[in-house]
Amino acid sequence: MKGFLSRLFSRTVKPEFGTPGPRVAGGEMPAHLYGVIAEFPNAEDLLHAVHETRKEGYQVMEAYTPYPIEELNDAIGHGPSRVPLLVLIGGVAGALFGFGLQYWVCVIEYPLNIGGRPYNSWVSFIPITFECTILFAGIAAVLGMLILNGLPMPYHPVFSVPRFQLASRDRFFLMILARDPRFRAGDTYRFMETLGGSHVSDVED
Amino acid sequence: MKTLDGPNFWRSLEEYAETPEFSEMLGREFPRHASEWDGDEDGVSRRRFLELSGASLALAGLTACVKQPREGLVPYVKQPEDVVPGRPLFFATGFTLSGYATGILVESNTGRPTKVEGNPEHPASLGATDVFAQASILSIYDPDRSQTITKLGQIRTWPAFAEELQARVKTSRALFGDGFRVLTPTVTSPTLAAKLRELLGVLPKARWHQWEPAGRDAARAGARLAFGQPADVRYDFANADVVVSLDADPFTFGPGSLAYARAFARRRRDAATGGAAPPRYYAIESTPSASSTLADHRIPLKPSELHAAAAALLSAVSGAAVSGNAAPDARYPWVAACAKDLKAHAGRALVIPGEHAPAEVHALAHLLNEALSSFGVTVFATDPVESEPVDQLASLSALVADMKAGKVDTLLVLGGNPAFDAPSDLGFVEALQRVTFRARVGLYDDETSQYCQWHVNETHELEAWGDARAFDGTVTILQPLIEPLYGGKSALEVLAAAIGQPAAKGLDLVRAHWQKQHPDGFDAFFRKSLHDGFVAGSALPPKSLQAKGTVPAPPAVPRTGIPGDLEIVFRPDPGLFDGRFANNGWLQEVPKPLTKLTWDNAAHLSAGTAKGLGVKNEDFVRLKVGGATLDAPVWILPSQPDGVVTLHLGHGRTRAGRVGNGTGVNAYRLRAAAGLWTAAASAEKTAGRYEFATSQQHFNMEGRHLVRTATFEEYRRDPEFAHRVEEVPKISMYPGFKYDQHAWGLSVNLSSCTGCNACVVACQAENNIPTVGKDQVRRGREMHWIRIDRYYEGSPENPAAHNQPVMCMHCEQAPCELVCPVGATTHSEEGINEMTYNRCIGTRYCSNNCPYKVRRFNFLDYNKDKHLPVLTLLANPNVTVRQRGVMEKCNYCIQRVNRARMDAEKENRRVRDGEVLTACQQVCPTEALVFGDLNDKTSKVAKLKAEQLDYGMLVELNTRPRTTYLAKLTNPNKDL
Amino acid sequence: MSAEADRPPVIAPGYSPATVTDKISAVVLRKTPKWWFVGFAISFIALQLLLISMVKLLILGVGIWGINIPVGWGFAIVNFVWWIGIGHAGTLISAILLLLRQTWRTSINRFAEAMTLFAVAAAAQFVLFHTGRQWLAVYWLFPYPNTMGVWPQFRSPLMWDVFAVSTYATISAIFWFVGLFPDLATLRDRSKHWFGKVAYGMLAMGWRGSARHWHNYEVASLLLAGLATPLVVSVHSVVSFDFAVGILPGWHSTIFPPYFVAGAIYSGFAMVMTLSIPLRKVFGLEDFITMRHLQNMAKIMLATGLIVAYGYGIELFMAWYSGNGFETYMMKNRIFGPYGWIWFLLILCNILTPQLLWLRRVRSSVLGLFFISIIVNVGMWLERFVIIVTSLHRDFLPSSWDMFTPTRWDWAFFVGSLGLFFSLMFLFIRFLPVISIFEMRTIAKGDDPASADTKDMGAVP
Amino acid sequence: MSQIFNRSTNAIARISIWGAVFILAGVGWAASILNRSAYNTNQGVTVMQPVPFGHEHHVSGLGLDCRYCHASVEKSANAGIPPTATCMNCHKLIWNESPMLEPVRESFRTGKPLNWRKVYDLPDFVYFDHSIHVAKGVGCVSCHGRIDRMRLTAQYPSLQMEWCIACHRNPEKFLRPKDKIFDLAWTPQDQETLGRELAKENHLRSTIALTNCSTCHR
Repeated sequence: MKGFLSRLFSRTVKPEFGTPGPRVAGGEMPAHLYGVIAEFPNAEDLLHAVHETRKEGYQVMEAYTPYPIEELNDAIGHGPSRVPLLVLIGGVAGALFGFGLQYWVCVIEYPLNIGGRPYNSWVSFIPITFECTILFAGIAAVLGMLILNGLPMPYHPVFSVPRFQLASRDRFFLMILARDPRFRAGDTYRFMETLGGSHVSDVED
Repeated sequence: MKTLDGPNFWRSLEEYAETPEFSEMLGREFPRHASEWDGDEDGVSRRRFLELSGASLALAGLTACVKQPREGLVPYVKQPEDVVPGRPLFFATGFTLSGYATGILVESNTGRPTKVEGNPEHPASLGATDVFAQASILSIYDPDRSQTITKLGQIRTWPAFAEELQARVKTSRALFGDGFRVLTPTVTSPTLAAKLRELLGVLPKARWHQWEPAGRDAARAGARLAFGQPADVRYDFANADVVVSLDADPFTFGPGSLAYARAFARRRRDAATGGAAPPRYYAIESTPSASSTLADHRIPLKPSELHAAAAALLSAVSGAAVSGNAAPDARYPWVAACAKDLKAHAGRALVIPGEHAPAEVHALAHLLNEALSSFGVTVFATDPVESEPVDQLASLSALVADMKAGKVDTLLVLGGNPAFDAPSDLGFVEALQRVTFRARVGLYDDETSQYCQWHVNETHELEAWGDARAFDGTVTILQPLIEPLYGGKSALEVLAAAIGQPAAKGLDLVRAHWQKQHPDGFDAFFRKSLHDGFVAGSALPPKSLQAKGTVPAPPAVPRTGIPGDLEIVFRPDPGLFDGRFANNGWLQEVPKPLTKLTWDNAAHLSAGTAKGLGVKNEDFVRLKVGGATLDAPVWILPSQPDGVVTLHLGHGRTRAGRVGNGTGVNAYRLRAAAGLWTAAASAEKTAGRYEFATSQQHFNMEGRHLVRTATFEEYRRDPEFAHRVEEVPKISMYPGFKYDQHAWGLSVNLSSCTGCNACVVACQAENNIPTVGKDQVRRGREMHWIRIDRYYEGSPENPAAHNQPVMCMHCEQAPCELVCPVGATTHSEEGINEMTYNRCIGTRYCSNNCPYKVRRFNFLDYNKDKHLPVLTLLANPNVTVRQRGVMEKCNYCIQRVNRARMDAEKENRRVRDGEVLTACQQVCPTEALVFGDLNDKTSKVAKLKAEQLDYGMLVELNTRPRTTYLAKLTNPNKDL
Repeated sequence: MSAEADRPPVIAPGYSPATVTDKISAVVLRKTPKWWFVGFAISFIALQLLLISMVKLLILGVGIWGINIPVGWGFAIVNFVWWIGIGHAGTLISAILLLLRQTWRTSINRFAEAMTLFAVAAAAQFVLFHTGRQWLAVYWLFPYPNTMGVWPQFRSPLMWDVFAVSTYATISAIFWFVGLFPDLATLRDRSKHWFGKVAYGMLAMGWRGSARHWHNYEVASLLLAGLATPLVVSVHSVVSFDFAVGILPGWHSTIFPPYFVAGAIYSGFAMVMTLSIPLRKVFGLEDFITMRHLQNMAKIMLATGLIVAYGYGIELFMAWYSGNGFETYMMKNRIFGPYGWIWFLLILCNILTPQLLWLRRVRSSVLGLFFISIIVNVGMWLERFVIIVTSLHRDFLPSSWDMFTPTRWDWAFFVGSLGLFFSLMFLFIRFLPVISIFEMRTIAKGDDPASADTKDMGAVP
Repeated sequence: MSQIFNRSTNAIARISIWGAVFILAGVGWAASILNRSAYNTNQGVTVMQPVPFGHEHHVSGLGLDCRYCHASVEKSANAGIPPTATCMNCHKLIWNESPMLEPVRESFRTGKPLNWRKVYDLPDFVYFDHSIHVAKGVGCVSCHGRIDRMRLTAQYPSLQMEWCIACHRNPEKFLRPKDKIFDLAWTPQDQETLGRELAKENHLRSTIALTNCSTCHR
């Protein structure tokens, strides 16, 4: 709960959950620096750049693309998504709720003789049980996706990058975060320039 | 249901063969269009709608949260001992129709009469009543009843009238009452008669005239012809093995009909359970009657042939030469067989002349009964029941003549409505206007009152003291159930005023009269008579009279001379009678027997006649009788004799009230003195179409085994015949429920049901069922919880008719309950299919899924009229008045069941058999409906359901109905 | 591949992610065209008619309709089933075709889903308003602990309906909104006006299109698709239970669930066709919604249409084969009874006309497809009328048979529901991208036209 | 591209989303409270009457039996409100000057009934029957509380359906011996066993039967 609240009111923007927590960064790094970003013309270049960066030993980075690229997630070293787990939990909860409600009402709380059918007409309870399962699972899927993606987050440092709006058009970006233990302000900037990307720039926090 | 090759049932000629007419008729139903937007039938005009539209949405949201204002609680100041708040009281009194009384018990809830029941002790009721008695409760509260005394439309006080009346009496005294006349309907009331005679004593030359539009002149004249003296006859069907009706309607019309129906039905019941031989009933009639649905043989005849047929029958029975030839009349092949049957049962036979048959036919009937030595066994002659048996037509004609001649200066009209129902050619209304002082005592400010300077608003029967005789002469003392709602005076009190006792109260007058008869121990006598509902031993003793004299000559049948002319037959309306009940919504809406028409009367024709005239249902025919013409819409009626058109009297009122004005056509316009019940008429098709509202749209049984019939012979041969038609699933997916307390059920005997509708109206009264009006009936939204389905079987010219009362079947595996999303209809542990109005949200799914379609829905706010304070008084306090948007249906009178169970439990016992009577059962003259506990093996209903005749409708659907039917048995003559 | 060759592409050559993005977002961001106001005005007037009718209904009761005993359900339920059916195409396209990796869906799924939402809205109001006491139905139909201590009756198909429809509405809404995320972000980044930025920005919730975003996003949408697929099947099955669970001849039939679902998809695609044809015209999106899409949809219609035909056939066969007198009569009455002409009309619209789609010439004629789609819509409405009204108006006891005649208020509600649907539709096409931009980017990826068509374009099932 | 939103909006966004959830839950909770509140049910609300009749004084004080005034409680659905005459039996003699009782005397003089206001006002579609409850061993106190301690009469229970069926589901919790029905002060030693015995001996109907709709609604 405490973690939740702190997240809720945190002034500084943390990346999505699941990324490694902040480490002790190099002293000479300016506190307000969030990361260094570079722009790429297409997915292939971006992927290549990511591999390079990983080879270089960087861990905490983010790639921005106009459309999903399957390989990217593994390349960048993010684990598998935890959405499916949440969906499973939601579904099971829904099923239990759906049938439980009907059984409790029709057998325990207020048994009534309805057209001579038994109190526990489980056959008739199936459709509602099913619908509840779907409903809960679906909601779990969306909320899970939002939470795991750390949304809503209308403000994010990367939005200050002038060319970033092209990320939702046809440009590809890679950003190494300042929190990365290997991060050294000057070096990283220079390293980025070697990746073949254009418009390398610091991202202020 | 494997095969559907049942008997070929059908219900109207259109479908007998799916003719173009039929498809055309359905086509007609199609463009039927609603007009809610304009027009007021749903009570909201364009303007009102706009007013309301703003509020409405908010309203809809808030209905649930609005806090009800706190109700008041008003105790008595001094409470009468016998009153226990919350428990009804029953008072014995009488209901009179054209003079004759039926004993009734009226339920009174804290001073409000709310329901009429039959008086089981009373010979004319035996616990049953007819539709009219049931509906009379509504008339008390009718807001259209006249509520003040008026003179030329100006409101006057009672003293003012009394003074003027006495002044008239004083002045005419000088002339020994010359020119002073009183006009009444048929009078059987001893007190009223005495008062009239008292008046005539004061005014020797004054005269008392009587006029009853549906009167019994023919019967009186017939009796004179046969016995040479005035006499009445009454019948005992219990002893009758063979019954021949000469155009009679013994079980649904006339003073004794309830008792007759009961006796006849009992005979059939006994026969079915292996008792005595079943009675046989030949219905020879000029127009189909409700009784004839019980007939074993229906023989349609033109009214003009009735006499000849009767004569032929007589000659065949007695061998007496009739009108020249003793040879059996070739025109009536059935006579021989019928006569043989009669002779075979001489001494156990009975011939009944119809109330509307000509006098000569009555005489013939008496002679037949004489020849069959039925007198003293099945027929009893007595002195006339009426106080003053006169030829009322003559009486009225004389009055009119005198009025025309200016010999009448004072006319007191006590009840009746002659301006509307007098023979059209007498010119009653014109004559009336020549009378200087005209006073009318009546329930309504109606057609007659409009021509009288004085109108005195009459008290309703249930508001006033009085007395009357039943068909057998038994006297009933009528006591009021409630202070006159609109003030008013009874005819008795008006007469008293005329002879100088303006302050006399009805009670005192009645007491005074009976005190004279029973001077000693009067109080005890009077209290007992009131309590019992009749004066013990006041029935008229049978007299041994000899029906002698030669066969009377046939009555002259006037002919129009036009080729292809018709004979017209007038009948009192099954709902409105002679028109007096026109403003009674219940009687307007109750579907008429046989035709199922509501809110209308029609010119009934046989298919052949209709074809001849080139008319279809709902076309107009122009009927001409003498000089008078009338355009009437056509309704084709099977087993109507060819060449006969039947019109029901009583419709077409102009001053009946908001309900009764302008329904149907006024048949009295064609009814001349010469042809009160039948006349020669000509008919031709005229332009225009009419729209009838029938409670049933489609009439073909499609060969489904809904009504199951057999003859007694077949039944004896194959007692299981009723179960040979479908497969009843014995298995169920579900364990089902055990009903180990009570298990309520209902048995309906199709052999007894005459389709008289008493149950329909009784249910309406008991369960606060609203009327919906003609337009809504047309849309198929009538609300009756019981309907009486009617099917025909056999040839379209003269089929057998079957009645089948259908109400909720209380299925143990009810399809309706399963589909209700909010559980508003559930099953009680006593097996009653409960309808919880306050839980219903009105999806109508239950009705869709009900195979019997017995559920009724409040499509609109049909209880608007209940908002009239006076009509709230009518409501049964033990039954919820349903809101708009709520489903409702028969619930086996759950309020009665609960009351009985609670009473029983308070005494720590089970409910006894017969302790719970459903409203329909209680009113049924033929005991066709029996309700009770199926778990109590000794109960009547349990025994009935054990019979082989017992079958359930649509049981192949595995609904397991609690309401089942006893197959219909008939006893036709093999020789026919 | 030869067959592939002569099929029109799912996207016209020469589009890159950039151009796709600009072209589609331009539709939203450019100023409102004249015809939009006209169209919206008309739909909005129809919507007012619905509101007036509702007021009238609340004042007087359902008696203003033509319903009676025995025909307790009339237009209201006919319309309800019709709308719910139409809704199905949306979910089907976005969910099932997604699972089947049918890339051609990408250019139609967005407004198909929107259509689903609005159709469900139009249907849902009938569920409430057809009841006699709407002010109670609105909360008694939901299970919640109340002071009466009573609960809904869960054995009733209507109760199943309540759950199915509300679940369906929720899931479709979620699915639709999720699909919109990246595009909202796109619009946020494209819009010049501050209000646009803020509005779309808020809705986009700060979507950045990071690798993790996309990953969770893909997984979530795939799962949603997986959930929505059985849901969409269940919903119309449940709707069909309203009838199949009843004992009426003409209702009580096991064929109903599959044949209702097929019918739903049938009408749904017809409606998508009806909408997309004018849409691509006025917005000049012929390059994205190509003949390929129209033809694929036509083929699906043909397929589902045949399933429906099979359903009718089975009904006829069972009526004869069961030897059940009630069934037999019901069928006889359905065809030759007073409503027979409607049945023949239904066969004409639903079975005969669509057979034209066998012809390639018809399939490649936009106008032809447009009219056929409309005819099918009408046909499917008639089908529901036949099932509901003709079964009800003559059931077991001939004595209670009666006719149903619609009143002007029946029609008002029908037209009004159309108004509701199209009003929402117009708002949608004005303010949200009618085509999923980011998914279009995936198939327009690579600048060379050839690559546009290299990905598997999927054969129609 | 520049920032559209301020840093703080992140917090605001999250708070508003989670807040919405809590607010909805809160509204639902408030509604259920309001629904059961005295405002809605009139539970415990004293009703002003034309005459400030005090049960406390008449029952505890003078020891009148309930049935002296509510005469039909054992015979009928209605317990019966006493006619003015009943009041006057005593008040002819005592307090016959008291201005407080003037309405009673006036009613007696003029024959115009006293117009009391209903305290226990059930909906019209509920058919409660006093006599059967009394016959089955349900005491006055179960529904009317310690009315003998009420100066002015107030509605003791909520009278909501959940309250009714709570008893109809297990009546044995409330049953008492015949002679203790009208004894408001009496409390049983062992209601458990007593209730079960009484249920048997008074032939109480099964819980199913007692919770059938038609038991109270018609």
